[in-house]
Amino acid sequence: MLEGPQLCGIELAHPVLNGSGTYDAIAARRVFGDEILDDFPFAAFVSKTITPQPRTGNEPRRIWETPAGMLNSIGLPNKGLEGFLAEDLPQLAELPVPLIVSAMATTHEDFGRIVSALDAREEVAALELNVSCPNVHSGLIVGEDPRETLALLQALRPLTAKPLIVKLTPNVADPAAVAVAAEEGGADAVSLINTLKGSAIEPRSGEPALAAGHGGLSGPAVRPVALAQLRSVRAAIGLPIVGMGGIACGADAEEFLRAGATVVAVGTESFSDPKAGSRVARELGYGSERVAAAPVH
Amino acid sequence: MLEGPQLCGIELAHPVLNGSGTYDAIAARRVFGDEILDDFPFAAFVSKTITPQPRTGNEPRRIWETPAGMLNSIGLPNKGLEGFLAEDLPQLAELPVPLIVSAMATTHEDFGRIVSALDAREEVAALELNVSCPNVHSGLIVGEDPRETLALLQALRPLTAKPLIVKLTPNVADPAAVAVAAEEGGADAVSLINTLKGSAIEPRSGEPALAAGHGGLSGPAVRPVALAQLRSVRAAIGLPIVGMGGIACGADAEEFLRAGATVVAVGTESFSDPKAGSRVARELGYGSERVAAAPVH
Amino acid sequence: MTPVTPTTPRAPFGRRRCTVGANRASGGYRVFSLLDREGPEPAAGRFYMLAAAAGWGDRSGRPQLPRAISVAETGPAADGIRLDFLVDDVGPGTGRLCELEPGEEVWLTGPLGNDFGEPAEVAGPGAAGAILVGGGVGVAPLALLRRRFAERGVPHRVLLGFRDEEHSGGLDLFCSAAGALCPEVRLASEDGHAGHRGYVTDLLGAMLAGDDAGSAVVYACGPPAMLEAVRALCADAVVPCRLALESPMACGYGACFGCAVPKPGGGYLRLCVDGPVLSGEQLTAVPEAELARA
Amino acid sequence: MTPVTPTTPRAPFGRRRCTVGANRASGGYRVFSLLDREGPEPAAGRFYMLAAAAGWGDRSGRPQLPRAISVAETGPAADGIRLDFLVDDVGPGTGRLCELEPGEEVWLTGPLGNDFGEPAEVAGPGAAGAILVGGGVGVAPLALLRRRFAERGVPHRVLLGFRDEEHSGGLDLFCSAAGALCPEVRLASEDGHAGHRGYVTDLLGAMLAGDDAGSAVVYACGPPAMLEAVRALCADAVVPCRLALESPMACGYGACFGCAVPKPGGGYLRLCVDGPVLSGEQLTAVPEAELARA
Ligand SMILES: Cc1cc2nc3c(=O)[nH]c(=O)nc-3n(C[C@H](O)[C@H](O)[C@H](O)COP(=O)(O)OP(=O)(O)OC[C@H]3O[C@@H](n4cnc5c(N)ncnc54)[C@H](O)[C@@H]3O)c2cc1C
Ligand SMILES: Cc1cc2nc3c(=O)[nH]c(=O)nc-3n(C[C@H](O)[C@H](O)[C@H](O)COP(=O)(O)OP(=O)(O)OC[C@H]3O[C@@H](n4cnc5c(N)ncnc54)[C@H](O)[C@@H]3O)c2cc1C
Ligand SMILES: Cc1cc2nc3c(=O)[nH]c(=O)nc-3n(C[C@H](O)[C@H](O)[C@H](O)COP(=O)(O)O)c2cc1C
Ligand SMILES: Cc1cc2nc3c(=O)[nH]c(=O)nc-3n(C[C@H](O)[C@H](O)[C@H](O)COP(=O)(O)O)c2cc1C
Ligand code: FES
Ligand code: FES
Repeated sequence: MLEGPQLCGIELAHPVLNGSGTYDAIAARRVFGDEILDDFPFAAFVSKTITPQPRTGNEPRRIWETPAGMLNSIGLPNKGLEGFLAEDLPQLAELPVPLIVSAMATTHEDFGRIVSALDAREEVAALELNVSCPNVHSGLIVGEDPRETLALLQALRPLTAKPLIVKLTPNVADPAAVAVAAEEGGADAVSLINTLKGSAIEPRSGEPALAAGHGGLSGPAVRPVALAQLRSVRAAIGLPIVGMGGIACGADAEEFLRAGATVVAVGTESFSDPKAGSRVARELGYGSERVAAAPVH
Repeated sequence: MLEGPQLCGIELAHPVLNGSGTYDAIAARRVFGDEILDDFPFAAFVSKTITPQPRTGNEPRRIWETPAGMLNSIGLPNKGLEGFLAEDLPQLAELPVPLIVSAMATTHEDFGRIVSALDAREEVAALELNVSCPNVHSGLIVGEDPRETLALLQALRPLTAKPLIVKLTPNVADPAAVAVAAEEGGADAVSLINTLKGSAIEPRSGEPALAAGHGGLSGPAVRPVALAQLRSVRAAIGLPIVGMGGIACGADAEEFLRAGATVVAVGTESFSDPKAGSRVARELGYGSERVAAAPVH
Repeated sequence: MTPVTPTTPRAPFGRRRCTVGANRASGGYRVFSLLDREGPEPAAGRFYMLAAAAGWGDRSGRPQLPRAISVAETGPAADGIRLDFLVDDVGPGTGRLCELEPGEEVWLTGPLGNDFGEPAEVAGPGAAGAILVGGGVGVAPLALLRRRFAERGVPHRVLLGFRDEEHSGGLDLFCSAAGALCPEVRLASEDGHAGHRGYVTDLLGAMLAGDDAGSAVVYACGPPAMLEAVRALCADAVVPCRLALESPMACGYGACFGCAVPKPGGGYLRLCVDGPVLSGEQLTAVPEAELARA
Repeated sequence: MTPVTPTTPRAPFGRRRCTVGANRASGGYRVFSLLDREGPEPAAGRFYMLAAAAGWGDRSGRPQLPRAISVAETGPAADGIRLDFLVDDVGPGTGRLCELEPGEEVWLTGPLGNDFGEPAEVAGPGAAGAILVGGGVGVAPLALLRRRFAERGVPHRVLLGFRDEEHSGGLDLFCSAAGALCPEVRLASEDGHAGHRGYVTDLLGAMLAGDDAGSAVVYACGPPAMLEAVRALCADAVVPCRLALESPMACGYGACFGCAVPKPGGGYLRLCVDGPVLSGEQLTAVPEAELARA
């Protein structure tokens, strides 16, 4: 049995986290009961992205299956900062693993409010900044522009001593340039990849399958893109990296670790296997004797 | 039986072309004989990308299978402009369909030489400009930068009256901006998508599977990305669009046509089915009564 | 923790491998059985996420995600319980499930979601009986509900509708051991091949109009158009109804937020955890087919 | 057109569906047969691109592309010809092919590539005979070559090597109808479970050293390390050799340029159209395993 890694000083039992927005630990506990506390699939829990104000999310249809993957346009439904702090945080604090809270806002001020509020809560081990959103002032997608990313980090870094993990968007020509900006701005780690921009047409209507017209592509289909971006980001920065994108088994995770990820995260695969996180960790040799890391499909 | 479409004034029997570099009609004729002339799979033939000087291509390993797709780092092996004109063009001229020659160069001058040389050959119906390459002067990838794309078109447009099709790279945040630049520069059409940058790790060695370290992702896995970029490009320009990326059957092609493609191209699927082009056209209702366009796998 | 919606008994945590017992035709549909060694006996209305352990997907890359299927019947088995599923082949996932062979293995998670509930739970002690209304493959969860009501002596009538012969099946799930259709079952078919020619909601409308509807509770499952008609009829007749809906589900346990169904007040329910069975008041209208049948 | 490499008779244009006749174990490998109604009789060394018509791929999204497999034997069949393939399960594609059931359908393209050629074609009329050297699953194309030589009275000897029992198979393809191993076959195994303990190239080395090699032509197929040893031995002994190589192939007909093998002068061959059988002089060294065996 191998010893767990560290992420920004946070001790982990194994190197497998969840991708933000792909696991609702509170709902899972309602469905499966406290069994999930004894056998929690992830070494740290990453919350759904929260925003300053509550959001109901996008109109359905929100998901669509694609070759070896899926599209989603969920639209970040969440209770907003206040609701999260009041209702969700106490429940997430009951989880047996460190909590990483994912946050997004469209102005430095709003983002700052969230960071400061979370900084004050010792239940929160680290913050993940979801920068796949526009800056309402510049109109630019923060994560698509190194300058925007640097400016955001410079605004947020002074507000907390907790680790700041920047979640990179893959929809750019040069993710490494954004990662370098995050490092310059004082980020403690980066995570990648978020979903690829994708679309599909419903065969009968001939109209976009998702009500939003397009969505984010995830699942095994995107793994090669994730690995390419991981390699170029790894070559560009020294920070720890949370690698994700299409990981379905230990062998897949091994590819990310070999390509330079410090730890990995599992997203879409958890939909098929609620314990995918533990399985991937086990196939990597954690929590039990190392097993042949072949896909368990 | 439906009537064929037009592409930049070129009459086509049906709306299915090949993706550049995914079909060597000369080799196929050697392998399958003149049968391919009687039953040619594509309504127009797009050549492998040619360059000013001969290229041997990249060191193997060049291809790697991925979830619902494949990576390639072929490296544009070709005989160079002179060799192409002397050896390949006469053979390609024997094909029963219009010929579109794909070309790439790293300076305006070299690109201009190719365009002028092809302009002089009436066997050539149109040119496809592969702009997924750096401009040696600026160092920027032409197809990743609207200004570079505009400048290239302004340099090449005066050199020929033949249709110029700009092959867009998908590895950008905003493909529509590049498409708009191509339109401004006088392009007659755009084609998309080229391959997504991707990588994979060989499980035993832990090293990159491709000798080049990374390659281009193609096949069904990329279809949602292609459709999203097609929709945003369609919304931004009025030019005809050659849509491609993971088309394996008529139903897939229909998605591209519904999303705004003028015609489509089949690449990777031809590796599994040398007549994929004809099958897709048939499933779309061309060349025979329309059949249920379900994947024939 | 936030109050628990009645989804007990809880599903074992994670997916488990179950062996296919049998797979037979049932009209235009298939009925296959899985042997579940670990799970609790499911209540009617609950569902499972299913994926064949081998050959789930092909060159098209689909199916990739598991598919949500309601339990249609259940009973004791050698070494666990038997779960029967009624499936209509409308695409790659249900297509693969329909061709499962005995001995094959299936990944199963569940039972998930809530259940229909008894009339008393739904409408209080005054509730006299139940009217079950099913359409197409939506008759599945009503088969288990009917048997449970029969066993518990809950007065009930059953109305089942089908588009045509091809889109009919599952009737055998409403038959006595002897094979005779249970007397409380009445049929409707759009092509008139069985029972009343027309919609099953014609039968419900008549029933609710007739004073004999009394203080019944209506339980319905079927295509969105049918469910919406049921919802509207019950709203007019001020009869409480429980509707088993469908929406696209990637996970079935609240993880993906894909199964959103609009709430009257605005915002969305997650059908997998807040449903799949909703009361009429939880909807302004039954959303259009997210999983339109072929 | 450019000069045609001897790849005639040509393959019918496109892929075609063939039915699986039988599938049996052959040592650690499998031998399955396909009924080909349209294709010509293939010469030894040529290959086909194969993909199961159903269940090609799963949730992992692989296999996606067809797989290149050499023809190991062929013969007349009811209504076409029978093609036998010897397959080693090293991954998802060969794994699926190994489990093909009689009656299943397979997409097939071919015969593709060139063939071994007869000694006279390779080394001129002076060539006296042939030495066939096979290793592991690479014995496959040599089985057909041996029979053709036997039928045409080409003097030949056969040397077959295997790593161990598990990685051995296909010997039955070198047996008489009575089931006895053909007398001209000699074996070597690294674990000594059969024949000479050691490498098959030990046997070849001794043979080439002994003057009885005469003006033979060596035909070899097997793992890269074995082929490289054969190439070097033949180069030293100035004996012409024909080596059947492997490289990663997406298409098999010259479309993808994935199967590149370095040429001595620089540049690359496309193994699928310029090979898979190459003469010793066409290589400076046999490239390392592109498809390393598990
Ligand atoms: C709670 C619940 C219980 C259910 N119970 C049953 C049951 O008991 N029996 C039963 O037969 N079904 C049941 N269903 C429906 C079943 O889950 C769907 O029919 C199934 O998921 C369809 O999957 P598929 O792969 O067969 O077809 P898909 O092709 O996935 O879906 C069929 C339809 O969905 C749409 N669709 C979704 N994704 C795609 C895509 N990527 N490409 C093309 N079309 C797509 C299309 O409109 C298509 O016509 C239930 C659903 C839910 C939510
Ligand atoms: C001309 C020719 C003739 C052949 N004849 C025969 C024959 O007669 N019998 C026979 O058994 N084989 C034969 N082969 C070899 C056979 O084609 C390969 O073993 C097969 O393609 C492997 O596919 P797979 O899916 O089983 O395994 P893969 O996993 O695709 O490949 C097995 C090995 O290839 C590498 N590899 C390639 N892609 C991947 C990937 N995406 N992920 C992981 N590993 C990968 C790895 O090193 C792995 O160990 C022949 C090959 C050629 C070129
Ligand atoms: C349904 C769904 C919802 C997601 N929501 C979020 C989110 O709220 N915030 C975020 O940063 N990423 C979100 N993601 C992206 C994932 O965290 C992850 O980056 C991506 O899915 C790639 O990993 P995977 O292929 O393993 O799913 C979401 C992905 C999916 C599929
Ligand atoms: C092996 C291979 C070689 C390719 N070579 C070229 C090329 O020379 N020029 C080019 O513009 N695109 C090239 N492409 C990209 C294809 O033309 C096409 O844009 C891409 O593969 C997406 O389509 P597909 O998914 O149908 O293959 C190549 C693709 C593959 C798989
Ligand atoms: S199906 Fe995933 S949240 Fe309901
Ligand atoms: S395998 Fe495609 S060119 Fe040789």
